[in-house]
Amino acid sequence: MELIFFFEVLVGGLLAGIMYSLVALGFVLIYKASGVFNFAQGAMVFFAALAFVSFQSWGWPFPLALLAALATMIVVALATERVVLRKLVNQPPITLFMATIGLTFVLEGLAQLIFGTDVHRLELGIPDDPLEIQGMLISTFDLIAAGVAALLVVALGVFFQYTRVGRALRAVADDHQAALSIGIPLQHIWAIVWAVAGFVALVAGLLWGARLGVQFALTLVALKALPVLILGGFTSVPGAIVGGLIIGASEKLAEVYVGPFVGGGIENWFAYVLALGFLLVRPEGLFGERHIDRV
Amino acid sequence: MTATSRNIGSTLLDVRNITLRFGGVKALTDISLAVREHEICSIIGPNGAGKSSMLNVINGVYHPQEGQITYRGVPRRRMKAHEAARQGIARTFQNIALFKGMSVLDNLMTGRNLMMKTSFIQQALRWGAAEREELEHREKVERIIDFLEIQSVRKTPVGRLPYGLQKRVELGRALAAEPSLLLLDEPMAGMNLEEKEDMCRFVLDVNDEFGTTIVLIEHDMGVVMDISDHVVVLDYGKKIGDGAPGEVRNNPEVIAAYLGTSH
Amino acid sequence: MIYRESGQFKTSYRADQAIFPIPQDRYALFALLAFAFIAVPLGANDYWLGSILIPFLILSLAALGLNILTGYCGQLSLGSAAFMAVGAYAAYNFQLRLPELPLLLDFLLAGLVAAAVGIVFGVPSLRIKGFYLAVATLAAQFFIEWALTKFGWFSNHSASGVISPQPMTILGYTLTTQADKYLLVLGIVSVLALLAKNLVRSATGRAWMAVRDMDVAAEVIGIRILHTKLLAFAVSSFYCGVAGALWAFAYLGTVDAQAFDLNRSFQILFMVIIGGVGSILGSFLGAAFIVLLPILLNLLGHLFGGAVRQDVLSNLELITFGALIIFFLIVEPHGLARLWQITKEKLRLWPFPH
Amino acid sequence: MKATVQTAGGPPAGADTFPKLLLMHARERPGRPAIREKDLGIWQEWSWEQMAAQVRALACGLAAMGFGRGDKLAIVGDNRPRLYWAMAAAQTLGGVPVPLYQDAVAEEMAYVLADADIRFAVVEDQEQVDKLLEVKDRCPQLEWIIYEDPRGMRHYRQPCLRAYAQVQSDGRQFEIGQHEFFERAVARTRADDISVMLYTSGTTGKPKGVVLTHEAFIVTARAGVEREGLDDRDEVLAYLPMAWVGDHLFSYAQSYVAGFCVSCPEGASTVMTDMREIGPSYFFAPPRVFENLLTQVMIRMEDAGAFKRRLFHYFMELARRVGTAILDGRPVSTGERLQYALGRVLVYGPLKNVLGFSRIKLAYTAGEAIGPEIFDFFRALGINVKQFYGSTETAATICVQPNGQVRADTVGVPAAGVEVRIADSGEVLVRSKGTFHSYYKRPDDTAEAKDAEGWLHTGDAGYFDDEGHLRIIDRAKDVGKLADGTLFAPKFIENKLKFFPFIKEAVTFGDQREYVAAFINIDLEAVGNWAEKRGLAYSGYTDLAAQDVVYTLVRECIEKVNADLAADSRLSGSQIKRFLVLHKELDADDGELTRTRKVRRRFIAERYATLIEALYSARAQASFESEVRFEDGRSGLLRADLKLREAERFGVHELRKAS
Repeated sequence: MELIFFFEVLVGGLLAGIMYSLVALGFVLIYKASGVFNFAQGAMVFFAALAFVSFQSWGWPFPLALLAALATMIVVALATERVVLRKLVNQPPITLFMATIGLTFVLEGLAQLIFGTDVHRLELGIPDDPLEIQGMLISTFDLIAAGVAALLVVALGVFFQYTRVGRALRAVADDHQAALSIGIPLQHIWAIVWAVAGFVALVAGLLWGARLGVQFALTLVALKALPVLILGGFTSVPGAIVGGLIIGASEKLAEVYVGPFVGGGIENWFAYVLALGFLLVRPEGLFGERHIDRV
Repeated sequence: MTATSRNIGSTLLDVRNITLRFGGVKALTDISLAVREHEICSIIGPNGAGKSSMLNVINGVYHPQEGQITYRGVPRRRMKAHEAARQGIARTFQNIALFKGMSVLDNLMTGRNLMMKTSFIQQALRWGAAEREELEHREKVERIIDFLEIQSVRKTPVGRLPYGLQKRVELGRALAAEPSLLLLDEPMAGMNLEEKEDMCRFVLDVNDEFGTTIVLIEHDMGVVMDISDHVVVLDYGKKIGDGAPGEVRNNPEVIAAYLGTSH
Repeated sequence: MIYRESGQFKTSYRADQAIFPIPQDRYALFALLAFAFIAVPLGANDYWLGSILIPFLILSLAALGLNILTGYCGQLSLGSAAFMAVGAYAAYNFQLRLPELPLLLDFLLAGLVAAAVGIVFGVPSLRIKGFYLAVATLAAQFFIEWALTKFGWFSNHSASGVISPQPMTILGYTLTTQADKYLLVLGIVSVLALLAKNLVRSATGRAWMAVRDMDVAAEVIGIRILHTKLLAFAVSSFYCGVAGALWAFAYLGTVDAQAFDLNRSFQILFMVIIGGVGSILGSFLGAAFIVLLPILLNLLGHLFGGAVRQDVLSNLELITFGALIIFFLIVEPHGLARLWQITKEKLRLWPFPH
Repeated sequence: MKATVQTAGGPPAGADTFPKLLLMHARERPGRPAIREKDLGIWQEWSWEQMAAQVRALACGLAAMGFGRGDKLAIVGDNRPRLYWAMAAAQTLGGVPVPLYQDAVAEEMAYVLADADIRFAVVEDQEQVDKLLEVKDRCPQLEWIIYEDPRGMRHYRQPCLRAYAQVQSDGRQFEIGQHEFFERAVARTRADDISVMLYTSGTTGKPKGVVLTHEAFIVTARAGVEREGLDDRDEVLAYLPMAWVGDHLFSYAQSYVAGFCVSCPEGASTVMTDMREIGPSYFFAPPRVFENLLTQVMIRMEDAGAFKRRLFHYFMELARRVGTAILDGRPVSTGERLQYALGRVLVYGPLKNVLGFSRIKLAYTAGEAIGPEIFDFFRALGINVKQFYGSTETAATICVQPNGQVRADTVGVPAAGVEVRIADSGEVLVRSKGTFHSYYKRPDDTAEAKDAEGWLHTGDAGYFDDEGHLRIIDRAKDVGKLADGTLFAPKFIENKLKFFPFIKEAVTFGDQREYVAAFINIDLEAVGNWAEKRGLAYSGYTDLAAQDVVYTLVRECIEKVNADLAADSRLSGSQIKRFLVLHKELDADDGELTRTRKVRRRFIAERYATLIEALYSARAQASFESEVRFEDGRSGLLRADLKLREAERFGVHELRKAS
């Protein structure tokens, strides 16, 4: 019984971790391609979900609302590239990071200005009945969410591996100068990457929104994704997945097994402390490369 | 001003059988060399021969897996770069590594940080000893500014200086620490003829006026043969020549490996 | 133009390295201080003192603290509000549990406690850099916020972790009016700003900047990296801690840990960015900007009467805020301090352009 | 003994030599600054008392080395306090300081060292030591070389070398056994002792050593101090060559007489910054310095924004109208006065500040004619720039412009104690206590220059105008006649040409010729800027100078000068007919200019004879081959093709019609 409970918690945590991974994936995409630490990823998730539910509440059918939300995110991505990133090219990374914090504010304000501040329920038509597997109770929703996430990762993998744009993106990630010198327009790449990140945000927004309701608190999800990034490395897609799983699982386990001793509420910081402790042992992250200072 | 007029002393730095690996790659293989006090020793070799790695080993940035370094007769165990600085080893870098956000004066003052003894609380209050210390070191730094003839830019942020001057400032920062061993990584790279001549003069003057022992990496053979007392040749991480400039120049292995390949 | 420097020459290093080597700057600063210490408390009303000037000064202090860490030492931190919280709660507990200690000593000790906590959370900076470190500082933010709420001892077991310090008493005199509190805050901020200025132009400050600009080179010239970074964390946290104590004691009076949440950290970070990274003056300019902006926006909202709904207004404020930050980063990434510096240079060279 | 009239502020009668003045100041104003040097980042300062101690140590040290009465001490280097001290030290011992031009090449130095029988030399640094060592075997009298800066001197083993600091410390030792050696030496100095020997730059022939007494310089300096009300609170910047009489008068003699402080800049590259920092109250500069300043102001203003530029030009226009009038105390309307006051806040004050002129009470210019535009520009700003006229032989001063009577084209009225008359030949003759003692070892030349009645023949041609102001037209011997007998004053024309910012140097020919022709050197900076604005590409001086548009530009300047000359009936016939723009800049290193940048007319005429002949032919093209010396000492052959062009000349009648 004890063991089954443990596994129940573990699997629940892993599945929740997948959701973190989804958000972290958005960070990684942008960081890889443009070196920008996009703090606005959480705001993008919020923006996407809010756009979708608003379209739905206007009576639009699901597919149309989905397409419209995707289109909205692409517009946001293009506008960001044009208005913010292009002007900040060649600035130090920290400046770009600050700019994305500014962007966070703009997106949050804009989303609520356009779509209102009410909390929306988001119904995706996915059943949330507990499913019993080997004596463990597991949420169907979480399983399906995990499936979607897996699909997304595969789709991204295919996109990066087999499309021209994807290969260009990888080239940019490896070496900006080289990419430029073979004639890949950096600005296009940035726009595309941000659009793809917008798409990822939309998926994450739908899943998280369905779970928590579409509300301002969604933006905080992004904060949960940050320890995942530390753990997995800022530039590694597999790192984001594995990091998410580890964070999700250990967080849940800690909450259940450690929480009661310190009065609960540790999920707010546990992931960070875990990631931090991990970093002290392995500063380059799970999948990062060991960095040698060349002097 | 030939080498003979200077008083070259006993061995200052003794490097024995150093091997340095990065992962599986051997950057240096079984290198030994000795630098005597007050001499100018040049390390030459084709690109990727391991010259910069050698300097990094000497001043403790890299830690060799095998071998022994003896400085001033004291064998050294694994040591941090800042400890090497404390022992009197200073250096400049191949790609200028100045503190871009600071003025020339502050860069040089930073070179003397090692010698500043007052606590940060005294410095915050800028009381008595802290201020006195600051002013004393300022004067020392001004002498270096004078020596390197960079008076007109002393308060200019280093980022705004032309390349040649930046190199000079970097030399100044190293000198500010009053080192006994100065490591110069391609001090004349990318300079025009006039700047090179100036830099050569400064290197010789430093060696001469302050008696500083100098180990330098340089590609310009003319310069190397002119100013060195002693030349070490590396190729693919191995030492293939060591001796007076004339000897090295006539060493067939060196000619084959270095001078033979067109650079 | 107003600078007439011809004939001002330095015959000693002491004069050449004065804080304000140009006499005009010195006079202007004295005038400003006289105005702030004498004219303001006499002339300003309680709204100005209590709702604008006091928070402005306290936030300037916090921004100064962050600027030491981020601007001078190059270590990005997203947890400065947490160190303010430490300072606030520590000062409260010193006052509560050791009532015989004088108030200023409470503040000093609170700062030291914050510094100690800062050192603990600064340790990872040896191994990790840049954004990794920034994220790590979030751990401090969340952990401290949680700990202060979770453990009742910190707030003397008050409901929901709220602390309400006793009125401030210095040498038997109780500070009651806003003007009293203002003068206390102004005094503390002035002294700490002077100390910070001294520090950044001394060997310590140069070591910080060296680590910021080129850490490998810094180590090679003998600077101990960890020691230097930890000192920056400690000093920075000390400033934030004192600011936090003042926030609780002189500004709000009653405060809970949520007053020092992530948004406060961001607010302070913005002050540094907009004011100027690596500038003491910038910390003040940035704080003034961030404190005054919402007031200005509100005023504008009122100008349009009831035409704009409150929630729309708050969203507009959010957008304006974000947009302004982006605007600043694009137009002048070095902030208001750089603008001031450029203006000053222009005035010194007037009528020449450069 | 003559009775000297004592005036307030002046030194007592007893202090009639420089060493005595030094001791007097050390006594009367021991703590006041005497000399400053920007060194190691700050202004190192010596008070009169400290300076006296330094001079004392050096004088004793020199005495210990055997320096004595009548010995010559060469001084070579930039303006440095220690070199100025060497002057006083030599004078104390009854010796004669001989400052040399520090940028002279070894050859030139060898001549002066030998000619002046130099026994001791005090030099600035290794560079000068090297030069002296190079020629030492040709100067048998030279025994000791004392160097100030020990940098790089570590391995010099020559026995004749001694460090300045060493000499001073030896001096302090030496004095221990010799009670009040210094005071006794100072007391022995006499007003009619030789105080200094200054070598003329040698516009013609070899340089001559001009021997001057203490009295000559002190009388002249005191006249200036009293005339202009200078005192010990004044500040000057010593930046002109020490070998030049102007520097000796302003940075040495007048400082010793009035007791004011002299500041030495850090180096040649920092003079502008140092000038700004010091903000001298009393300033002396030859016209070319003012000209360079004006050019720089204009160029820097070009880069300013539209608003600032308009503001600047508006107020400069106003200043040109009323500024000089206000300065001279002439009536100006209240409205314009108010505007000028506004201009002072917005433009004049800040401009003076950035140039370092904020505290100027008085500025002098001399040595050459100054362009009226340049002169008016600075006066309009409210800077009291005045011209004076003098020469090495007269301790620098003959005529000075009194306040309120300042004009660009005269050199003022005779200074106090100076008699001036114009000889029948038109040459200016001078008699005063300030005139020189003799040319060293040249009795014939001395007799030729200074007649039995004590009248000095200046060699300049000039005349007094209706207001009693002296006007100088040219060197008397250079004034020639065209073949048809028309008066031809080359320098007068050349100066008019050089007043154009585009023209840096001009040499005119015409003596015994059909017409006047000219060589032109363009100003690379000004013309370069002008060309850049027009998108004109050029690779360097030679290329730029040969461009047709540049020829047109130069022609326009020449024609303006021609129009000017046409207005003067005596000179109207000497308008320029043909000209060429030289392919290289005239250079002191090539012997074409003197070290003070005066044209060596005869040398140029010889060297460029082929080009001159071409100017007096109908050819439109000429080529010239010359040997050039490169900086590293090598030489090579340079061939250039030059274009020859004509300029329009105006008849007096045409001009009347035109105007």
